[in-house]
Amino acid sequence: MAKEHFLELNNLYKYFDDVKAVDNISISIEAGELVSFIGPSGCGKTTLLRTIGGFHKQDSGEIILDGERIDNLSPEKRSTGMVFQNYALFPHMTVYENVAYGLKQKKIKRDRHEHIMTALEQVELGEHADRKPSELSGGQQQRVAIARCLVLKPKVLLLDEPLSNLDANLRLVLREEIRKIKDKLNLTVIFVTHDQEEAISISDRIAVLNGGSIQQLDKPDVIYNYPNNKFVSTFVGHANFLTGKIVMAEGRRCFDAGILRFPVDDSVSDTENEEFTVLIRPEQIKINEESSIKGTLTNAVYNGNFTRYFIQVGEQELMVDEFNPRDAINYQKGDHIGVELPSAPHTIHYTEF
Amino acid sequence: MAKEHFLELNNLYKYFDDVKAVDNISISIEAGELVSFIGPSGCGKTTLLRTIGGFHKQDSGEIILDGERIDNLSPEKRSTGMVFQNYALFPHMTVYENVAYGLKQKKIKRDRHEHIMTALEQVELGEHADRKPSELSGGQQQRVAIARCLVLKPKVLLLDEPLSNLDANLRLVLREEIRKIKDKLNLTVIFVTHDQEEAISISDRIAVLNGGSIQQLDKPDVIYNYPNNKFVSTFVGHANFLTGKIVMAEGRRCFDAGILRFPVDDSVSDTENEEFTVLIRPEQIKINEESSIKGTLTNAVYNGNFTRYFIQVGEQELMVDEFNPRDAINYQKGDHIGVELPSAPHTIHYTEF
Amino acid sequence: ACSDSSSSNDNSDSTDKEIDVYTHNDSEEMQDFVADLKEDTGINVNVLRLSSGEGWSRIESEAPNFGADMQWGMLHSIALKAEKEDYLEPYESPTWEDVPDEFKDEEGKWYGWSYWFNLLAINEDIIEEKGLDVPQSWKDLLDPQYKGEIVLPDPGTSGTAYLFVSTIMQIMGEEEGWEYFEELNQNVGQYTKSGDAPAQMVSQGEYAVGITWDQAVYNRIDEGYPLKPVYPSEGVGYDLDVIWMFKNTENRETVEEVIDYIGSEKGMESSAKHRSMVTKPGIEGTVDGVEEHLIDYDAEWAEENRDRIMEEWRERFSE
Amino acid sequence: MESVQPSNVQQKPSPGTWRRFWAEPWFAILTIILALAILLFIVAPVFAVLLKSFGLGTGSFTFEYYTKFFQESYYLNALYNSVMSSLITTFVVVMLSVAVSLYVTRSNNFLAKSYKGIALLPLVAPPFIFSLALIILFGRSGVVTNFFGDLFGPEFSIYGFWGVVLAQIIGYFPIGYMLIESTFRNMNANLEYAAQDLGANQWKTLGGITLPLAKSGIIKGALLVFVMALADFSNPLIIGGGESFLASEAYLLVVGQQNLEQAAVLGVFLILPSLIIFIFQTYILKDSDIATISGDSGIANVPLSKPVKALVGTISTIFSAFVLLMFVMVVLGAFVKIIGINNTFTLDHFNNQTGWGSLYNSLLVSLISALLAAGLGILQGFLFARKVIPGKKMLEFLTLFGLAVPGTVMGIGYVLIFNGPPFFLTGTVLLLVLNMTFRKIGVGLEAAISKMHQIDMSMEEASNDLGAGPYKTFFKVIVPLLTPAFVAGFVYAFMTAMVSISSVVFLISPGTNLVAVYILNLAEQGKVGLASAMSFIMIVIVLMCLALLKFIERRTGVRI
Ligand SMILES: Nc1ncnc2c1ncn2[C@@H]1O[C@H](COP(=O)(O)OP(=O)(O)OP(=O)(O)O)[C@@H](O)[C@H]1O
Ligand SMILES: Nc1ncnc2c1ncn2[C@@H]1O[C@H](COP(=O)(O)OP(=O)(O)OP(=O)(O)O)[C@@H](O)[C@H]1O
Ligand SMILES: [Mg+2]
Ligand SMILES: [Mg+2]
Repeated sequence: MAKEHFLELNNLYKYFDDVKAVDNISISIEAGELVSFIGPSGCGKTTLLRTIGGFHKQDSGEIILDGERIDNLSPEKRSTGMVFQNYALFPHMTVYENVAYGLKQKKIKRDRHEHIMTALEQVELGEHADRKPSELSGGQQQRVAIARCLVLKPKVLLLDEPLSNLDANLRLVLREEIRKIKDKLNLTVIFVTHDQEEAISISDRIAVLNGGSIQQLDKPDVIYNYPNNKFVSTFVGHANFLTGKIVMAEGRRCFDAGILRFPVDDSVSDTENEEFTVLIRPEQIKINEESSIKGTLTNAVYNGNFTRYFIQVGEQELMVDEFNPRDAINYQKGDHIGVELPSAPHTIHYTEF
Repeated sequence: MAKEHFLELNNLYKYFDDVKAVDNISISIEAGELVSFIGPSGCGKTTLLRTIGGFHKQDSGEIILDGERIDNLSPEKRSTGMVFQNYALFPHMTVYENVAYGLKQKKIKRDRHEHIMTALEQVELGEHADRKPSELSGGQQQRVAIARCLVLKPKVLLLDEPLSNLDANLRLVLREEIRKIKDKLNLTVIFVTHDQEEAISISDRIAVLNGGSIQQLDKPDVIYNYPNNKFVSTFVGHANFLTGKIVMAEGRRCFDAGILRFPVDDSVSDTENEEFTVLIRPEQIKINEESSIKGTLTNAVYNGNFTRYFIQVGEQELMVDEFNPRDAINYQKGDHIGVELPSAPHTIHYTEF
Repeated sequence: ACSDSSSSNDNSDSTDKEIDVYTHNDSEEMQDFVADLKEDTGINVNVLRLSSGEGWSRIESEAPNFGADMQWGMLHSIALKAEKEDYLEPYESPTWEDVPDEFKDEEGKWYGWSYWFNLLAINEDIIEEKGLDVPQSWKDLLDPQYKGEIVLPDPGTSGTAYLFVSTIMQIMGEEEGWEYFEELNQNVGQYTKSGDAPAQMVSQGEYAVGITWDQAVYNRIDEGYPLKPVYPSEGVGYDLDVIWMFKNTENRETVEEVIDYIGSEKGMESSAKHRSMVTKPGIEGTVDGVEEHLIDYDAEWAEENRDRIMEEWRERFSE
Repeated sequence: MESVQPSNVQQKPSPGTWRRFWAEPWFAILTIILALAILLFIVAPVFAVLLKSFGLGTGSFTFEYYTKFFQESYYLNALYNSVMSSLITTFVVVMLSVAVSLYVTRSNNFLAKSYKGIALLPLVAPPFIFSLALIILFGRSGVVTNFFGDLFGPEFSIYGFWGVVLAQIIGYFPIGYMLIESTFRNMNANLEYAAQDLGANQWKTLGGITLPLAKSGIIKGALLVFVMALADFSNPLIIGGGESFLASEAYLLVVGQQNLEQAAVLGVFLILPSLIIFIFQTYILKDSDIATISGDSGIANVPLSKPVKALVGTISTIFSAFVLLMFVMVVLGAFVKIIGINNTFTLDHFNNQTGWGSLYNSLLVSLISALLAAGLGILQGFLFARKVIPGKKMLEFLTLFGLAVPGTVMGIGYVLIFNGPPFFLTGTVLLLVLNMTFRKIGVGLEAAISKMHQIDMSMEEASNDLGAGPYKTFFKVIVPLLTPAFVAGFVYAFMTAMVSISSVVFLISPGTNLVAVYILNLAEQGKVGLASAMSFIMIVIVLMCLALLKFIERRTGVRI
């Protein structure tokens, strides 16, 4: 691991009895970055976040923030700020008092009122300062929770599924809000979610976790397009898997999976005659009447903006997403339709499964 | 209202104090249909469903099921079966006993065991009959709840947000499951949800509710493509709204909204010089370098399978969704790009706002 | 177990016979009495122990529907009062014939089965430890050296205490008597509810001197407590302990049987195991030579003046 | 979410209320019977006391007894002693409860678990038994007193005000502790983590977040302790050393002098402080009652920091050791001839016919009344949580008020009402059962109401939907689901009934003596050995009952 990163987790382990909740995790995060942790339920997201925040003590490993080891400090001494899943606002205090709480603890007297009001303005809650949390909507509560952290100017903001209790529209709005605040204040943010869509749209980088360890840490498009392994590829996005091998046909290297055969370039595995799998995202396949590869439509699920077609091509069922042109020709179940596979670069391959 | 429908709600009203939870709702549902009620929180979905199930007494109006008025019967006397949002399985009974409960109440003794096992097989839970609900996963619990209803052979199955507690993958699976069971048994199903995507993909018809009344009741694609009003158009899918008027240009009728001007056919409002709004879904606009309409890219939100581009064209900001070809040219913020609007039939218009 | 000859009509069914009694007797001795009775007659007795003051209040409030069938152990003075109020049922018991008339009512409304008297309980260890003298008379108790070392029952609830109070009144006269109590009050460490408790406290070393009654001291000496009885030189008051049958009892026959039993040789011997003196001639109590210490106690005077004295007592000493 | 809605529906009685009330006639009839019973067995006795204090009932209206109360410094002193000792007891119990609860809920070691058990131990013993133990230990020639010589100074005496306070603290600690501990246990840990995250150390977190959030539990616990301490007359009698206390004076006035009027006045002054606190907690605090108690947060409670742990650990250890010491004294007292004087082993004290009889009575009465209290409370809780009932709020208030009425007042009230026509019940077991049942019915009610809030409405609706009518649903779905609440209510009612004295002492008779009263009687006579032995048996039996329940819990899987 390089030494000059803003936040570094080095070989972090955390066990609960025999559950490896965090299993040798090492990552480096830069200042101002928004990194999401995603993964299925129970994969250790919350545990990792709480370990960074100081609510769990790691079993081994170190956490370095801004050049300083923080893993032995108690939560109140780390410069991290946590926004809890259900916000954990103090129900017996007003919004103002909630935000003031941290300043009082840190004995920051000077300009206290200004600090608080600035934080509240930042989250556009200036006029609700006197309300109790119970008098606020879910979205407003979340913003109070953020303001309560922001006012202390934490070096790292830790968000544990902050949007999971909200309805779809509010989630979209708040996602944007979090990004904006982050950009405005150049905050370093760690964002835990189990929603891949949310992670993709909000993050600078995404860490996909499974079973306590990081499967892949990359930019969203890299995660989507170059998943490291099968787990990542199905957890993020939908996938068609084709298993076959490289053959030479008509003088070109082709990937051959029965009826489905298409030319590949050199980036695809060299080893001839060895089976491997390629991944094709549903939207990368096109329905094309002219294509020579024909299949039978087994199902079509209308989704508003797009339709997911299930097309049986030989042994293989392909998922194909197409945006719906309004009033377009509607294919019927049983129709024979042609599919156009993406050209070679649009495949990736694994040998591991 | 026609007389020969399977389930009819006629002029149904239900108030709570002064909240009109159900406000003059009339719909007819055919046997074997799956109709979703969608709408924002508090719009009356649950109330309507509960009124049908008999857990609320309507203030006026009538409910006719299979030719028989049922609105004065208590729940246990209606042939409806409700699957509750949290499933409401009896925690002190096994799966088997849960399913047997209704048969016992109805004093159905003959072949009781066979009925129960058939219902459990239908939802593929035959081997879990002896478990307690607490020993089942969310999805299995849901299936028990469905089996518990099915065994009584209800005429109408009422589902109140049955999937909202589950994680994304499980939702997809269970959605399919519900459709399958419905098709297999030719059930009439009313499905309440606040998730438009879910409604679109599962329903035969969708009723969009707001403020206690039905905004639109139609097939999913009709709802998506021909929303009746602005509420429906934004609640279901995302929308670009362009406001302008019809002008004659180059000898053709054109819709003119400043820089954005495109020819329309006769289906679009006749009244010249009167302002109105057209809706264009984001995926119906294409980025096309050759287009004469140019704009500036203000933001691009990567979503994995597609990217949402925000393009400023004159006064108007357009949302444009494009599937991501892998490793495609990535536009930069500030880039000038051309957009291609859909041709005339791909617009709709309102005069009401 | 019912081998005795006592006139019972249906021996085989003796478990059926059950009566409720009130008592002011000490719980332990009462238990023995009841056990002996059960062995000899098969009669079951439910006992509710109430200190004499409490008992009388209860009886008064319950009249005429008494909560018990008979009283087994009560102050003589209260028996006189109850007789006046007509709470008592007369019964001429054959076994009581040889008991002197002074110990029983002529109509058989009450029978005195033993007598008891005030006594000082002294804890010799404490006396020694604290360097006190052993008090020899009632007057000695006023000595400031006993400050906080005397424990005394409250006459409001305890018959023992009232016996003490009226004894002092009868020895000294009322006026001087009140002065005596005022002074004594200075030395009293604690007033207790029951007449037994001072003996207990003194034996446990809580206090050096307790004003109590005979058996409370002697029983504890038997049990091994470091107690010493002292008969104050002025003499001690004594009181008859009586039994009676309540009016309106539904178990008259059983109660009669019990009264007969208590007056019988066996019954008196059972009593004598716990009492210094019983009223049946020829049966010896636990202590000899008591008579010389007894004053000529006037139970009737005590009875007549009880309410008045108690009232004044409450006014003076209830803080 | 939906489960809370129904209670909103039924806020104000509208013309339809009665109609809906009668829609399920059996439930309606049950409700009416319950309401009448509450009026007769909770409200009427209290009113009887109030009327009696003005001389009404037998004589004419008079202020005489109030005048007397205010004239005699003696009574005023009793009022002062009672209120002061109760306040101090309550305060100390709350402090101790907080400390022990903190330690017990936030440590995972063996000590913490054992402290939890020890802390609850006093619940199974009659409260005054600690007076005896205190005297044995700290009396003028107590074990400890002798050992340390004049460490306490010559003036030291365990008798009197402070002795009473000390005995009450130990005796009533479990009541406060149970409530406060459960509040602490169910607290949302994230709130405390949030406070720490914002820079508060653990002291600050405790003061600023934890305690304020536990407020309602603490106040509820404090109220119960206060009422119990106020109604306590046994400790003043034994260790009060002649100091007067309201409850004991009222007791002596009733049993010693049959001066019911004066006793009623004392009763009124007993009930006033409880009433004030009760109303305060029901109405003033309800508004600010915050739904912070969410057991579903799934996060273990925040562990304690070193200094806090050291402090609460020390307090818990000292207190637990002290409680244990008390119990050791009781056990020793039961098995030696005369504790402290003749320490030879003996079993004589157990040979006590009357004692065993009264123990049997107590078991019988406690068992029946605990069953009734829990059963009726649960039934009432269900009806109140789910049904449209005119005047529901009032009925609920009155039922819970039963918990806040000092036992002494209830006892006097029962004497006044049931010692004559039309209900001549004095001296019957029935009266004892009724008294205990209705004094504890609030416990069942509270358990049921809180449980009902956890049971989603949809459970009953599902049952309806599947064809079961309201009564079937009640028996098939509600009753099984309420079983844990029933058992919890039953256990509490049973244990407190076994040791309760303050009200039944007025109601016992020769055939119906209860063991707690009997032991009190022994204690008054200074029969430490017998009293200890009976207490020991009683403790063993109550513990055995609890073990039996635990066993049943294991076997049936019903959580208790
Ligand atoms: N306090 C604890 N004691 C024991 N095991 C725990 C504890 N906290 C978490 N675990 C276990 O550690 C693993 C990781 O849990 P964690 O809460 O970090 O998962 P998560 O990724 O946040 O899941 P979710 O999406 O459901 O919140 C799980 O198997 C969980 O059961
Ligand atoms: N029992 C009730 N008493 C009073 N008002 C009620 C009651 N039930 C529902 N309402 C009100 O009626 C309206 C419709 O409620 P309903 O529960 O039907 O909404 P919904 O569409 O199901 O919302 P959600 O998506 O949040 O479940 C809301 O304004 C709600 O506040
Ligand atoms: Mg988590
Ligand atoms: Mg709803």
